Amino acid sequence: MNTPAGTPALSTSGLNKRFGSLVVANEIGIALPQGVRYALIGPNGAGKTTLINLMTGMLQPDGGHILLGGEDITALGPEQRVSRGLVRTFQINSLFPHLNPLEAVTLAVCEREKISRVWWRTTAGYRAAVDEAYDILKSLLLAPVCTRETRELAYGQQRLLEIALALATRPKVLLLDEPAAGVPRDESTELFTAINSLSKDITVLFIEHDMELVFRLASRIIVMVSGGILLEGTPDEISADPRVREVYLGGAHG
Amino acid sequence: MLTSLAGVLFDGFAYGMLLFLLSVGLSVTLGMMNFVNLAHCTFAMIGGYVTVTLINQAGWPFLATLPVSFVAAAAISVVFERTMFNRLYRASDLDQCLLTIGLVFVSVAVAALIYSTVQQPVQLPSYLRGSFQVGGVTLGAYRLFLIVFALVVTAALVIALEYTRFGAQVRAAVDNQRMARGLGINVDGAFAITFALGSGLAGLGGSLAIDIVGLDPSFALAFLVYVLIVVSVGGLGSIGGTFAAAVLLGISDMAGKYYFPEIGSFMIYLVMISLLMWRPAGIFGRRV
Amino acid sequence: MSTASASGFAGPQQYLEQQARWRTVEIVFWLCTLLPFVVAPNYLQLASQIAITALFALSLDLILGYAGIVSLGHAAFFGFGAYTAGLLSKHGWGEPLTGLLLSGLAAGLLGYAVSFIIARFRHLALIMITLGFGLLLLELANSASGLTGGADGLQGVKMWPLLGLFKFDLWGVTAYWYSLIALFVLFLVSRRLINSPFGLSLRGIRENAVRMRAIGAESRPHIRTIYTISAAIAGVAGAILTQTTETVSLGVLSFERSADVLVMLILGGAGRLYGGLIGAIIFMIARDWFSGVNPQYWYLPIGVLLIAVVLFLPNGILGGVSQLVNTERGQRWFGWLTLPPAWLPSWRRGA
Amino acid sequence: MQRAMTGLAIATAALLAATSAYAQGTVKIGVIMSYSGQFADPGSQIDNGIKLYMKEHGDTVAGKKIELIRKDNGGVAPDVAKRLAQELIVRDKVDMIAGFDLTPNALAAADVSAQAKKFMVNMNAATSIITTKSPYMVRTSFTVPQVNEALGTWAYKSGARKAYTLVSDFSPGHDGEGAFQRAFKEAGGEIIGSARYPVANQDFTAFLQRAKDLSPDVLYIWVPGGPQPAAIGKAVAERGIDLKKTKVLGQGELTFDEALKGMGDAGLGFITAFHYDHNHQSAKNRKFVADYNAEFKRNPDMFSVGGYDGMHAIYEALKKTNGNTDGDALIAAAKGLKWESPRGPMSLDPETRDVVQTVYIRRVEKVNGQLVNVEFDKLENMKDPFKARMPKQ
Repeated sequence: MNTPAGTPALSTSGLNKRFGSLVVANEIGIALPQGVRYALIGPNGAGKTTLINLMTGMLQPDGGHILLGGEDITALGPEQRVSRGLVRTFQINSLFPHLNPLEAVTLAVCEREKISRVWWRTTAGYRAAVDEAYDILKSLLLAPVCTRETRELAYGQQRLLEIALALATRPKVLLLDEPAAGVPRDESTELFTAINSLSKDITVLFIEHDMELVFRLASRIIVMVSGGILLEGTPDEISADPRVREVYLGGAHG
Repeated sequence: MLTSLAGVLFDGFAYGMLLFLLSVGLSVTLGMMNFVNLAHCTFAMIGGYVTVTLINQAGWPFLATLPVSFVAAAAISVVFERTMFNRLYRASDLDQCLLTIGLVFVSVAVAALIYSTVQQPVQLPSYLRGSFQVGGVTLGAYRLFLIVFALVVTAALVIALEYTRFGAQVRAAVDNQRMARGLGINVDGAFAITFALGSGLAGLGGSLAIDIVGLDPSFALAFLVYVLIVVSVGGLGSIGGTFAAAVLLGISDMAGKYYFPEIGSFMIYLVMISLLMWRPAGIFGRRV
Repeated sequence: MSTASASGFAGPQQYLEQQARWRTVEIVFWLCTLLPFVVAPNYLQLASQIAITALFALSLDLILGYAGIVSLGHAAFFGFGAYTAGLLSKHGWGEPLTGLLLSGLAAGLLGYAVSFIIARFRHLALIMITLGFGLLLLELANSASGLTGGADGLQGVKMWPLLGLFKFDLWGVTAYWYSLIALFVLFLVSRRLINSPFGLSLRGIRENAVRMRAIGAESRPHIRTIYTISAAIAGVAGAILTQTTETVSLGVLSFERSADVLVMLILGGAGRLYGGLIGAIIFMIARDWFSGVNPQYWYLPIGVLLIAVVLFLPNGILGGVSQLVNTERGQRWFGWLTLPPAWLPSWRRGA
Repeated sequence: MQRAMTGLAIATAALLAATSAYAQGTVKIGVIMSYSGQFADPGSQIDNGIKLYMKEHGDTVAGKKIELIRKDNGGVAPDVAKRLAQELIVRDKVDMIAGFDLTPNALAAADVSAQAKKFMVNMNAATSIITTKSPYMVRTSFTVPQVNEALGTWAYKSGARKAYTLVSDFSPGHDGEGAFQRAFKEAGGEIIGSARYPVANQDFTAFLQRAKDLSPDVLYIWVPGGPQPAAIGKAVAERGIDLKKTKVLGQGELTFDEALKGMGDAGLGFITAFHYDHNHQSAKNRKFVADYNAEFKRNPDMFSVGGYDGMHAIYEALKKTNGNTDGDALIAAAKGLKWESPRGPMSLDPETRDVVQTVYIRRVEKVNGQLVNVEFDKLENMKDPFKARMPKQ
């Protein structure tokens, strides 16, 4: 679908979620324009992952709305949101241990193409789907290992596979939950170049603690503190802002 | 009418108590280590044969044999646990099924070798036989004994698990094994003891069951289904749940046979299926 | 498998095709299924019942090995097919092939109905619900003795000759051909199924149901489909048993039958397509042999066999074997078995 | 096509007859029973009966050596029974098949016997119709109607008017129920209630309470051997059913030895109809019981005597044909055989090939400290009434 110009790719309004007395999402309203690279930062427990869970439907909000390309998706289930183009990756690898990357990504493509109910033709018969899967793997430098069982892959490669699976669903908006979590520095740069080279009509929101990476990649940054949005702006504005310094940059994650 | 209802409730409760003794051990060990022990009823059978042997060969009184059958079942079970089962805690549950079923087959054959395939009779002391009237309700003496006995055991069990250090460790291990290990609890040790305890109780159940359902080598298989039903309905690792489930199934089974004999045989399965569809994790189950 | 990339990666297409290609060992296996005609013409009855059980195990493998649905009540569909075939013949329609199709269809419909419940559950609840369902059906069949003949079994099952030519004879020649061909055909179907996008999704569900949702996949429709297919195949197996033995009794619905086939599948190795077949062959031959040696205590050696397999060959016989083959030495000795034979005409390799 | 099929059957049969003729010097008997599983005990008892007979009468008849090939049927599995019968005949070239603890298995094997024209001895399975399935079959056990119609008639004669029936909910139980009710009603009695309990039922109090509430003159119970009889006996006592007001009647299984051991004095006064009990008073039987105990350390029961007399029928038939094992010859020889069995006089009906024998009415009493079935009435030369009613073709 082509959304009217100006309509944000993804936006939330008055999003609330509380576990008992603990407020994990407090009146969150954000709007992500088409194709922008957003970083979502904030100290641990600020509610970053919760926000992603709310937006992708893994959690139901107590109040508020989520709009994807102008359409209200608050009531939809996760898989429906995915098929509409709102896709996420997981902070902790959630993959298919005994499938190899080629199979896994092909699976995702087939599900997207609604051919996953076909049981009378071989997968290999769907040239387009397989090629697309392979191209995605190539773009993420996974081609060489695409026939290894996932559980045998290096950790960094598994993180890349997380993204590959997400890409296979043709996302409009991609939410990356600490894509580099636990990845050694040298591998993580490689990982972020991959993210950076993603097609420009995909809107990306990623959670990341490594400030260097954040400032290099993000065109805009959202700062969360204790379940609420502290502020939102360009990297320069953020780094200039004293409040951020105090609550965050000065804090644990220098 | 009311008296008959009371009678049905009483008998059903007694039957439930039997199911409880047979099942509770499996429920706890399943909840604790996720170990699928289909050989649980083998330990019940061992208990049964111990009792029969002591009574008919050595001429012991019935009651005196109970502790022995408990200890025997517990001891034998822990041998298996240490030598075989503990190698499979991290294996797939399918492998666990296969191993324990294999064990059942072996035990059935061994029982047939030693005791032949004949039904083992057990002659109860006179004070446990017959029945007496209470307000028009006929109460079987043995059933009354069964109920009291089982209630005492349950109470002891609950106290042991709620108020002792060991019990705390077990509960921790059932709730969250990884965290328990993290807290430095010797989960495997605790499990071994729990396992022995559970099997011992099954052994007791086996001894007590003879008078009501008889005993022959096919016992280890015949009762497996009922035990599984109770465990699943009760919810893994929940003693209260197992208790409730056993009572519920015992009574509904009995009531079904009394009030609708034509569907008496379906009752227990219908109850199980509807309960599980209502609460897939069991009545008091934690995890879904 | 890592070996594939090692042995030159020709491209994703080619790789997936190669995965789906016939291995030498498979062809050897199927050729061996013809041996009984030559080397053991007196064992064809047994061979035929092994083939039937293998088919039953295959149907269970489709849901257990590929979609991760453990069922302790699969005999329900086996038995439903068996009784359908029996009743058809009893009421005047003894034609085997159409009877087979109708029975498979009937079991499939039952499976489809049940699948709506099944798809909602997992773990122990799922196992117990399948078990309860199976036992319910058994009790129903027993109490509906007017229809099923109850514990005496269904009387008056008489099959017409196969294709009007081959009578089901005492030696079981027809019986074995019949069961074997049915097994092979349905095996081809299953083999194609697991190499299809659908099969891929099933494995995805088995591996990580949560992740499936995150890539926009709904599991339940898939589960319903495979459960229906599996039920239909089980029904066909049951029907063949009825037709080749011209008897049906409550035994076909019993818990033991459900348990046995599960044991055989695990023994052979679930999720391997050949697991059920190997398991059925080994288990039933062992049982026939042991019980021939000693009709009373054969449970003992069988039990020992199961225990030994678990302790020494994790994930079933095929699981253990494939681990052996994947070692250095294993590759040197058996590697050729796991590669497609060169002499297969290229057009066939696509399969 | 039907004709074509029968033609083929005859051809195969002829061929088989030829092959078996080669087995000179020995007579091979295929024995098919449940040696394992839930029905293992009846199987082993029948087997003991067979063993004892062969021990007493040697293993050669009419100059031929008797060789047994035992196969495990493993419970209710007609498909297996049929396969085993076929394999025994085709592969092991047996001359006849015997055993058969369970009706479905016997019925399945009967087809094979008919098709291959092989002599078949049904040593236990008790449903009436079985013997009609193969013209080469004889039965040496009993039939359910035979025993239970006798009981029904006797019950009315003994003064009972209102009866309640409780039977196991599977075909033999239904047959027993039908037979007893039929005879009892024909005599003039009334059935005031009936229930069928689940086959795998373990606890009977509920059912008995139900029966007790209606206070009938007789409570008829049909229960298969196994754990249930003892359970019922105990439940009767627990429910406080007064045997003076309500007679408890049943087929012999209700008061089997192990059942009596299990229920103890609760069983005192139970009345059962049956064709055999180890307490049957006759010289022949006393010897039989003594030898049996010497051999197997336990009392014989109806299964044992079924196997024992089954072997007798085989031996006698072989003597008459002096070793010819052809199906037609053997069945011809077997028809009308008469002999004195441990159970008393018995014979094989020349028309139906079914067992004709005395049915005893017994009461459980304490004889020097032992609970035993004491015979106090009997109905002689009972044929299977079911077949008597069947239209003769």
